Amino acid sequence: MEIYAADVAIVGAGGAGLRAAIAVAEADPALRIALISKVYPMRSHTVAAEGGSAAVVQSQDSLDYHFNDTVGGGDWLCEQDVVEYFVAHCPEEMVQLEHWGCPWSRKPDGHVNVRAFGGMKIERTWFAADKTGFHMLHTLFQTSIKYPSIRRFDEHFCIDLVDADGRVQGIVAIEIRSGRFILVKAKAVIIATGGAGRVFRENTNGGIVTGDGMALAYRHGVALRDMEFMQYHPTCMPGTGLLFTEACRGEGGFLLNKDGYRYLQDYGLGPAQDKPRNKYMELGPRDRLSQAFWYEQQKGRTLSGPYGAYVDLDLRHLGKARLLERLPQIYEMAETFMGIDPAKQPIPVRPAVHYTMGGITVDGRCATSLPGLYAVGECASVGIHGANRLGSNSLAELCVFGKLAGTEAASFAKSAPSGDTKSLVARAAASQQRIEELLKNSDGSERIATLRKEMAQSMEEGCGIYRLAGSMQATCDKLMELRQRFRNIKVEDKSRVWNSNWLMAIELGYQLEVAQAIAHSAINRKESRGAHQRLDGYEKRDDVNYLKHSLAYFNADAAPRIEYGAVKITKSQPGIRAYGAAGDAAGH
Amino acid sequence: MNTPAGNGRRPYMRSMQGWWRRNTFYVEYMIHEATALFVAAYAVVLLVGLVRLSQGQAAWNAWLAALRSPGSVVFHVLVLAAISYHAWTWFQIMPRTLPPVMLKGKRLSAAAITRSGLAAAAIVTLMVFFLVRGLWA
Amino acid sequence: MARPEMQQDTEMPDSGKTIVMDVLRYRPEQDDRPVLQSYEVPFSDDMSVLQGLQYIKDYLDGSLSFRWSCRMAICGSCGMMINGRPQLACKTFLRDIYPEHVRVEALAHFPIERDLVIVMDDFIEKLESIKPYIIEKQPRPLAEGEYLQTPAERDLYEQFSSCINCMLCYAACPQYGLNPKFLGPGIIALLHRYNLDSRDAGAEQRKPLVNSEDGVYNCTAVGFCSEVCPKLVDPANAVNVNKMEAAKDYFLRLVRPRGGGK
Amino acid sequence: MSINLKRSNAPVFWLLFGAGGMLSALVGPVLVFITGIGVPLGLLLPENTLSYTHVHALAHSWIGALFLFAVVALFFWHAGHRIYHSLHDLGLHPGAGAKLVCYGVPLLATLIAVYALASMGYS
Ligand SMILES: Cc1cc2nc3c(=O)[nH]c(=O)nc-3n(C[C@H](O)[C@H](O)[C@H](O)COP(=O)(O)OP(=O)(O)OC[C@H]3O[C@@H](n4cnc5c(N)ncnc54)[C@H](O)[C@@H]3O)c2cc1C
Ligand code: SF4
Ligand code: F3S
Ligand code: FES
Repeated sequence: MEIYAADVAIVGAGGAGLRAAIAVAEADPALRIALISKVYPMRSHTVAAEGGSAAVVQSQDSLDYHFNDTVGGGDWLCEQDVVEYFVAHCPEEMVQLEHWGCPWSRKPDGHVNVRAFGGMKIERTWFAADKTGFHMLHTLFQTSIKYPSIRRFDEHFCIDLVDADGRVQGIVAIEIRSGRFILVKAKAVIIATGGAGRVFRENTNGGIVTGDGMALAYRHGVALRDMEFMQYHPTCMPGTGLLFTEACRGEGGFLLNKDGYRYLQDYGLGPAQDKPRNKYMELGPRDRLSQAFWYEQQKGRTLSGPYGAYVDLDLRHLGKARLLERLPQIYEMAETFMGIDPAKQPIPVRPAVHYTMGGITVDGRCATSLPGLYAVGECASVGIHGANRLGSNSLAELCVFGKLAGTEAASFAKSAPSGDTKSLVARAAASQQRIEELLKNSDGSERIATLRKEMAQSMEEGCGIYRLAGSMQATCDKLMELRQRFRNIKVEDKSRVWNSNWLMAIELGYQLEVAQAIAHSAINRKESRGAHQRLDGYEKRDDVNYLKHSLAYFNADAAPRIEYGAVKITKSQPGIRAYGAAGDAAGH
Repeated sequence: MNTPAGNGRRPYMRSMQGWWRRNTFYVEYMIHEATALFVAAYAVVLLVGLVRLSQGQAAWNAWLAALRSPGSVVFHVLVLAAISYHAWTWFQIMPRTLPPVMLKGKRLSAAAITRSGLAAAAIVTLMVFFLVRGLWA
Repeated sequence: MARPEMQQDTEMPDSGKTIVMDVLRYRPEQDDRPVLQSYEVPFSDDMSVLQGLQYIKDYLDGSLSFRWSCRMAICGSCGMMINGRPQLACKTFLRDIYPEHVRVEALAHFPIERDLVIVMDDFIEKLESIKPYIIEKQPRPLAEGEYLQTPAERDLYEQFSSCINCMLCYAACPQYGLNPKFLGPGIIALLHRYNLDSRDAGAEQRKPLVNSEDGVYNCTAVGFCSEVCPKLVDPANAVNVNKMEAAKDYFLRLVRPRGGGK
Repeated sequence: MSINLKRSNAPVFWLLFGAGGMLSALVGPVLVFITGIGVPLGLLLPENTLSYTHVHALAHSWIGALFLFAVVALFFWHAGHRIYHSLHDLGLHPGAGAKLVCYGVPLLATLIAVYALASMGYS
C-alpha cells in the first residue's frame, strides 16, 4: 500500500473542504495538507448552489436580526453560542471571498448587492447571479492552487478512517483511476464530505451526495446528531428533483395552485402582496412552504402531471430582461429540461429533499468526540441550522466553519505526536481487505440499483414532509432488511481501473447506515418541530421533552442507539415561530 | 482481474487521422483554409502583372492578353468564388477575434459585428469598382 | 445486444418505446482497443443521454463507467462525444436523436482511461499553471471591506468566469488534438477572466504563457470551441483577443526593453 | 510543469496573415473581378480600364504604389501562413523545408514587388 504522510488530511474538496485547506495553509505553511476528494474539486456539489450566501451588510440590518432569524427558523434547536459566532463571522468571510475574486453581483455604485431570501428579515443574501455556489467553489478551488502545501488527491475515494491510541491518525482511500489503495497518515483529519440527500428518491442533490463522511465518523463511534431533520425544498422540478432556487421567490416569483391562487396566504404566511416582502408568503421558510404544498395536495388543489402533483412557480411578471439578468441559470434549466419559457409560462414545481440539517456531531470549534477528528460543512452538525436551515446560511457556514475547522485542525496537528506507521499500515490493510472482499466476494443476487431504489422509496414514504409512526416503523424495518440483503450484493465489475460499480456498492453501504440514523432519530422524536412534522398525535412542538438534540450511535448490525443531548440557549428563549402578519405581530 | 494490487491502467490515445472529415464544421473550416491556395495563385498573377508593368507597355499588354484567354477567365471565376467565400468566413469569425465592441453602453452582438464587416466589404467593393470605372472611363 | 428488463420500474414514465445507444467501451484490463457496444434502453421524451447511460449501468451492464454528478449542467463532469459532437450528457436529450441510434464516445483528444472516462491530468496541469487567482496590486485588509467593482467592470469578465471546466472545447479544438501542448481554449478563457478583473494585477505574470510557443498562436481560429461551449463562454474570443495582446507585447518590448509596463 | 515558456515568434507572421486576410476579404473579390473577369470580357467595365498609361500612372503615384504593394505582398503572406498551418492540420508535420517555402516565397514576392515598383519611380 502506498503511504503519504501529511499533517492534516481533509476528506472532501467542496466549499467546506477547500476553505479548510486554505485555512490550514495560511495558519502554517509548513504543514503538509492532503486534500482528498472522490471527484475533482470543482465537481463537488457546492457547485450546484444557486441562490446565495448570507452575511449582514446593510446598515438597517444587524447581527441580532440574523441571529434571531436563524434560531427562530431552526425552531430553537440551534446551539445559540455557535450561531452567535456564525453570524459575527459571515461578513468577513464573504469579503474574503470577494478579495479572492468571487464575482459577486454588484450595485451600480460598485458595492456588493444583496437579495431577499426565505425566512430572513432583511436582505442579506450575497449572490453571484444564480450561480453563487458555482462561483464560490471555483473561486476557492482556484485560490487553493496558490498554496504549495496543499497536495490534492483528486478522484480518491475515502473508504475508512484510521484510528489508533484513541485518536484519528489518517484515512484510507482508493485511487479511482488505478484501483490502488493509499494510506494518508495525518495528525488531524477533517471530514467535509457534504450531505446525504441521495438516500431519498426525489432530491436536488448530485449523484455524489451519499453521506460517506457521516457514515465514516459514525462507524468510528461519533454520534450523528439531529438526523431526522431533512429539508424539503418547496420548488423543485418534478421527476428529476432539480432545484429552482429560492431566489426565484426572492426576486418576486409567486406560487400558485391549480386555481391560480397564491395559496400560501391560507397557511399563516399572508396577507398576499404583489411585491416580495421578507418573511411573508413566498418568502416564508422552506419547511412551511413544503408543508403548505402537502396540504394543498390533500385538498386536491394541486395540478397533476406525469410525475404527480405540482404547483406553479410563476415568474412571468418579472419580465424576460430581469429573469435573464438575475436568474439566467433558472431560465436555461426551464428551457432545456422542461421546454418552458419562464417569461411566458409558469414553471411546474414540487417539494424535493434538499438538505441534511443534521450530521456528524461537533462542538462549536468543529471538533468531534474522537480526538484529531473534525467535521465541517453539510456533513457536520455544528448547531446553526437546528430543525430547519434557512436558505443561504449553509454556503456561509462552509466558509465560516471551514476556516475554523482548518485553524483548529492545524493547531491540533502541530501539537500531536506522529503515530507509529507500522500499526497504522496494519489497520489500513484491514480496511483494504474488507473493501476488496466486497469486490471479490460479491456474486450475490441483489442488484445495487434495486436496493438503492427501495431505500430511497421507503425513506420518502416514512420520512417525508409529514410523518406517521406506522410508516416510519415500516421504513426502519425496511432498512434493516436492506442491510441484510446488502450482504448478498452483486458487483458485476471485478476490474480495478475506474470501477464505479464497486464504488457505488461502497456508497450504498454508507447510505443504508445513514438512512437508518435518520429513520430511527425520526421515529423517536415524538413532537413536531421544523422539518420534522408528525400527524399521529404529536402535531405540536414539545419543548419540555424534546428541546434537545437527538444523537444516533452506530450499533454494528443492529439498529442505531438513540440518545439525547442538551441544546445551548444563550439569548433567545423558545418562542412561537410565526411568519407573515402574525410574525410582525409577534415582533419577529 | 489479474492485477490485484497492481496497476492495470493503459490510457488509450485515439488517432487524429482524418479528423477534418469528422463533422461539417471541420469540413467547412478546411474549405475556408483552402481558399488560401486561390489567394496565393491570384497573388502570383498580380505579382507577374506588376513585374510586367515595370518592363514596359509591350510586356504589360502581353499580360493583359494572357488574362483574356478562356482558361484564365475560368480560373478567375474560381478564384472569385474562393475569395468571396474567404471574405464571408472571415467576417463570420471576426466577432471571435475582437474585444467587446461597445455601442452606447451596450455590447455589440456577434451578428451585428459580422454584418458590419460584410457591409464594409460591400462598400469597399463598390468604391473600388466605381473608382476604377470613373477614373479611367 | 443486451436487452432491457422491461419489468424494471424506472424513474421515467414508461412509453413502451426504446432507443439504441451505441457506447464506446474500453476496459484497459481486458480490451486492446475501444469497441462499440449497443444497448437498448427504454425511451421517454424527457430523458437525457445521461439518464440513458444510468439506465444501462443500473440494469443492463454495471461495468459501464462514466462521470456524472449534478445532472443540471453545472458540475462539468459529463462531457462526452454524442453523435460525434462534444456535449454534456445531462443536457442532451434522447428525444432530439430518437429514433436514430445514439452514439456515445469518450471526449475526443484526451486519452481514454476507461469507457467514457478520460484522463484529464493535462487540463488540470494547465489550469494550475496560469495562476488562476487574484494577484493583488497590494494586499487589502479584510477590514477595508470589499473592492468596489461596477456592474460594467464585472460584465467585462463575467462571461469568462462561467466556465465549468467541462473540456468540451478541448474536444472540439483540432489544434489541441494535433498538439496537446497547446494551452487550449478553456484555460485561456480562465486566464483572460483574471486578466480582465479590475481587482487583478497579474496580467504581466501570465503573459509568458500567452506569448509562448504553447500559447495562443497555436489557434487557427477554427471556432468550434465556442460553438460547443455549453455555458456561452466564447473561449475562441479569449484566445483570439489575446493574440492581439501578445502581438502588442512582442513589439512593445522592442520599444521599451525591460519590464516597463503597467 | 511541462509548459514551454519560450516566446513564440508567431506574432510577426500572424499580423501579416491577419492584415492580408482582412485586405483580401475587403478588396479581393472586386480586384479579381476587375482584373480577371470584367476587363478581359469587357463586362461592366470599359476595355481600356487597365491600359498601360492608366496603370502605370497608378503605380507611379505614392498612394497607388503603396496599394499595389500591400495587395501583392500581404496576399502572399496571408496565403503562405494559412497554407503552412493547413499542412500541420493535415498531419503532414511540416518541417523546416515547408516553413522555408511557405514564408520564403512571400518574402521573395515582397522583394520582387518592391523592386518592380521602385524601378518605375515615383511621382
Ligand atoms: C441544488 C442546491 C442548491 C443549493 N443552494 C444553496 C444556496 O443558495 N445557499 C446556501 O447557503 N446553500 C445552498 N445549498 C446547500 C449548500 O450548497 C450545500 O450544503 C453545501 O454546498 C455543501 O458543501 P460541502 O462542502 O459541505 O459539501 P460538497 O460541496 O457536497 O462537497 C463534498 C466533497 O466531499 C467529497 N467526498 C464525499 N465523499 C467522499 C469520499 N468517500 N471520499 C472522498 N471524498 C468524498 C466530494 O468529492 C466533495 O468534494 C444548495 C444545495 C443544493 C443541492
Ligand atoms: S470554455 Fe466552455 S466548453 Fe470550454 S471548458 Fe469552459 S465551459 Fe466547457
Ligand atoms: S477550436 Fe481551437 S483553433 Fe482556436 S478558435 Fe477554438 S481554440
Ligand atoms: S452531470 Fe454535471 S454537468 Fe452533467
